[in-house]
Amino acid sequence: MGAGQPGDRERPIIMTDRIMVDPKTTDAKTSDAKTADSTRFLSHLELGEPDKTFLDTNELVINMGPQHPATHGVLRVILKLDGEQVLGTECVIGYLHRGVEKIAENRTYTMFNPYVDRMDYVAAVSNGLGYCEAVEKLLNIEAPPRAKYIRVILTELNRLASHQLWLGTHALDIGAMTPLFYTFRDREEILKIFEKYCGARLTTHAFRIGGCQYETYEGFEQDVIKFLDFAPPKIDEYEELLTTNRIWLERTKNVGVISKADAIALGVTGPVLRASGVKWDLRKAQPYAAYSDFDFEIPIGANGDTYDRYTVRMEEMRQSLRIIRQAVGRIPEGPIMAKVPKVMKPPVGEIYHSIEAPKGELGYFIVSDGSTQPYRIRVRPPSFVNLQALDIMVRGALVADVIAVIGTLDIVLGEVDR
Amino acid sequence: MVGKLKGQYGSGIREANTYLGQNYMVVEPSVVFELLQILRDREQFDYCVDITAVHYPQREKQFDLVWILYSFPRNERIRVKTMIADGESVPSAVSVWATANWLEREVYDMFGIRFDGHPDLKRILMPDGWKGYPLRKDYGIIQQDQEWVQANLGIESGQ
Amino acid sequence: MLNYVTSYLSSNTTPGQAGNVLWTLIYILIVFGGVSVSVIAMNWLERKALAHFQIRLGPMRVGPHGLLQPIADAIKLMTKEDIIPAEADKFVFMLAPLIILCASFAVYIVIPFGPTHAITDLNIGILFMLGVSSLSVLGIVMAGWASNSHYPLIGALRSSAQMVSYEVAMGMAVVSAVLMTSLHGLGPYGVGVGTSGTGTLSMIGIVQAQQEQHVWFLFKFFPLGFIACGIFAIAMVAETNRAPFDLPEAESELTAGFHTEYSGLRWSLFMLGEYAAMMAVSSIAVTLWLGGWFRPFPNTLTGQTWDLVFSLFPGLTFLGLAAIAFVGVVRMPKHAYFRAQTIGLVGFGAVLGLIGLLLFVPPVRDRIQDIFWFVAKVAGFMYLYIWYRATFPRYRFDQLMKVGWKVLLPIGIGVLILTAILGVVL
Amino acid sequence: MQQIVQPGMQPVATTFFFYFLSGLILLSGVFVITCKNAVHSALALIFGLLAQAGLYLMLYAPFVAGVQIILYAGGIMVLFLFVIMLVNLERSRRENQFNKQWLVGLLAAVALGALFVAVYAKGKNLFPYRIAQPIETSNTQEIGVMLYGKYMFAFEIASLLLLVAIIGAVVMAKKRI
Repeated sequence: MGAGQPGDRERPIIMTDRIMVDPKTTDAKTSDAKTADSTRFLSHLELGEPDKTFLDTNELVINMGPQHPATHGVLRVILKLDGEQVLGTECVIGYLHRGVEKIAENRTYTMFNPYVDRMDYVAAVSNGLGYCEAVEKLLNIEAPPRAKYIRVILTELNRLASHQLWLGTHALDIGAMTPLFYTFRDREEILKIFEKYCGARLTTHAFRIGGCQYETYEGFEQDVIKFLDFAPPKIDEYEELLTTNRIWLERTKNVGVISKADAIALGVTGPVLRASGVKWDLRKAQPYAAYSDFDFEIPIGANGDTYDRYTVRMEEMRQSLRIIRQAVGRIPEGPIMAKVPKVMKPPVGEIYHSIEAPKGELGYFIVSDGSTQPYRIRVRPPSFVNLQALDIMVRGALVADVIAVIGTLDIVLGEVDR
Repeated sequence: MVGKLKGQYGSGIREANTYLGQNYMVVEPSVVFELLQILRDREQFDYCVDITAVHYPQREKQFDLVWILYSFPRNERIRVKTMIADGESVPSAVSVWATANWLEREVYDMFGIRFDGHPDLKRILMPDGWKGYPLRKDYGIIQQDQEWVQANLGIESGQ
Repeated sequence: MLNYVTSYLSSNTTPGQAGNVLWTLIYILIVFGGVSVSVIAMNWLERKALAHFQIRLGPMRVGPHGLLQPIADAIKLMTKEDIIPAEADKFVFMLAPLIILCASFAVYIVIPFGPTHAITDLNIGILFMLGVSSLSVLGIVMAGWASNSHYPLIGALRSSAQMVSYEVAMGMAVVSAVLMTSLHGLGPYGVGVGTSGTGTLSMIGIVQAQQEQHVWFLFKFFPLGFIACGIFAIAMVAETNRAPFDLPEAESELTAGFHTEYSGLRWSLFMLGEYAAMMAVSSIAVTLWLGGWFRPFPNTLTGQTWDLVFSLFPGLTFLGLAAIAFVGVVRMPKHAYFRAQTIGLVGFGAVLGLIGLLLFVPPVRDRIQDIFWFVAKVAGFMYLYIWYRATFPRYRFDQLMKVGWKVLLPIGIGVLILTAILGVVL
Repeated sequence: MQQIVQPGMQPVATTFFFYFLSGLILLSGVFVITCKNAVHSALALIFGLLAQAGLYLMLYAPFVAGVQIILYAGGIMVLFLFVIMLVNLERSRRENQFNKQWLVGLLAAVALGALFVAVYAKGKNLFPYRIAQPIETSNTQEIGVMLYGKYMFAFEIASLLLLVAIIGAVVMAKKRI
């Protein structure tokens, strides 16, 4: 930070100590994967010298967040800028850290169940599904088919709700206000179904270990079918507003590109991975719940840019509706709860179970010591891992693209920080 | 696959087993880095799902370090486990999978396990100056770094 | 003295040209008050229209259908604590909103609401307008710099770069309109009549040229005038920093751009200036391309009957508004809680209806007609502003610059050259 | 008072406005050189330029006034401000603003003043008693006719020169073309 920093007349910028400027010459490796040479890809700002001209500009370090309208919560991104061009970023996270994993070690398996809803609070049902299935696996029991179908329906509805929230906020970040209200209007219908089913709208705690706590309410199927007829035209409406909008195309095409190789190396999952052209979805790859019974497509993108991620998610919303339509027509009769001991004492052992949450692979690694409390629960949060890709996606882009990319990664800080 | 690897490393792989349909192997810390690299390059485990640790304070080698790997071509998951003592460090897997960067930082943050060769090993979820590693078993659930809380938040207790 | 007062009324020129200081002052007050009131109305309308675009209701609580919301907001803003950051350059910080306000209000000096309804008619009217509106850049730059903070500075840099570049495209479009005043050719489609006019920069002169040539410049040399108007319409959105070109205020990127550090009254001055500028540039677009104060079809639908029909429009519009208000009264929930609101809406409707009836009185009708058509055309542009805001995502900065320099400017120059060629050839 | 119908602004309080604007120009000129903060200097200069535009208006030269506002106040000075804002003002603020050559400065000022007085005294007869009043309404047209008629060649050369300057600036600032 030399002299002549704009706006820096009186005092130095805080947090410059976190930036480590290493004048390492960047080798011009023309490999497709930026991560191939791992020493080049670091989370801290390891930056080469900017192109020198005699009208050289000074670099500007800007703190985006933790209180910033476009960081979707308390994410702080330190941007190193040359003009408006991003030279590098560093994410500072942990502002919302509540020690969920520590709490788990001090609660019984049943007591911990509601806590998982608080991680990815826009997709609470998915979190609950992953946790319940993981513990069921550890107990070596299986939920009855009726419970599995209810789980699939609610989880897919939740995926829809999560994607709608993503679309609204993402579009708002890019400057389109209207989709936000449209998506919230339609998300409301899903939340109404949740509320009718279990009394809660956001942190639903819909499932229990071994099945579901509640039988479906009267008219559940009708409500869902009503929603299935209601939603497709609304999704078309969002697409009408955005998909072919010239400004939207310019803002999203070739922005935040992440190649297939990079996406795999960075462990990115979910729509972000699929938009890079990897046809991988845990619901197909390792079907859980009742997903093997249903027929659906995995939408993939080609370029791995923001627009592809947008189209992938839009298509995923349609596929979710397709799954729900298949499921709701043939919910089997029968019990909704498996025979679960009153006091859960899973045998000593460990298990890793993951599901396809709206944001990517959500995994639970549970170690049991034979007592009623888990010895260790590790949550593999999709947002946390996906956020790591931010740096590689925005280097060389402009500040406005950083906003777009944060939006397109679809992070929820509750899950990143846990 | 395990047989092949066992032939190569012999005693390096202590155990290779399946529990509840999930494969895992327990290996010596000395061979773990090489093994991870081979798993990626030869066995196509191209996706590192997670890196985490479990603390067993009673044991001599206190920590179980766990790598969960997935192979897209084989559609198969495997867990690689190694046991290390407190203060011992393992080579970083960042050069194998870029995603290991933050995951290893989190393990360091929560357990205090150091990774050799990690580009930027520092706390990720906890504040930089925090003392103690919260996910160790000897760290109480309401325990906190009083000094840090006082200095940075200006309050006596965060609870 | 009385003669002095009434002499202007019987004249057929603007008070400024007539040198009538009293009437000039009255006009200044009327325009200033009128613009301020329209800003308040525009504020309400924008929130309401935007809300209905977005399936919301918008303000509903303060007054019937939130009619008093802008006033409540104004009171809130005026009584709010006025924060000046400790590190700010206080003098420049306080001066900046005033400069923006002055610049946007000064443009109204030359805007002709009617052949006699303008504060004055400057010989260089359009040049004056371009110059004065370019001064508001100064206010923005000052505001951004004086805040001594990063986001405002970036906002100010963006904004000034944006305004300076779009001014060029805007200038090209304006020049082609000015050129049309002196060109009497009819263009390939032969709209209007050919007269030999001399060119003028005066705003009233431009409108009169449209009258003489029997054509709105929008339709002159058919695609050319249309394209020039389009360029101006795009450039004016960028010039006033509105969506989709609202980068200086892009709240998702720069929180609030150059006025991030402002609060209370000073912030409201920025808003006042912004809306006044929006209306000013819309008025200029109307003057240059949409025939200013002329009613639609002044040349084809001529004769006493048509004059009468069109002169009834202002009154009918207000009666229509009153009818809408009364429909609102009928639809009000019948509950004691809403009594005050219902009465208020009845009163509002009654006032609108009375104004409507007043507008049917012949002397008022004849005087007000020009102003009505002018304002109606401006209102169309204002609606476009709201519509843009509800529909478009925001441009990125480099894309914005690309549109300005690589699309609008070349097209503008092309239109200018073609206009000149057509004018000479035809 | 009879009805005034002829076009053209009737001057109001000419003397007052002349001294007002001249005073403003002088005052802002003083501020330009005495302000420690370069941004303040630039702002003072802008006010000076605006006041000058006012003087042009009083001289029945509205076109020049408009161009003055657009080009100087709205264009060039904004660019000036741009540059000034981005440089570090700290150093210049700490530096001593005037160097110690008071005597030379004073002498130069007195000499210039004396020159003005001398020229005014000697050539009093050269100044017209009152300026010819150009017709305000056709002033702009006159300028256009002159630029594209009598002074066409000079005008084109000037524009060519500016074009060269623009290209030069682009070449110097741009890394890759």
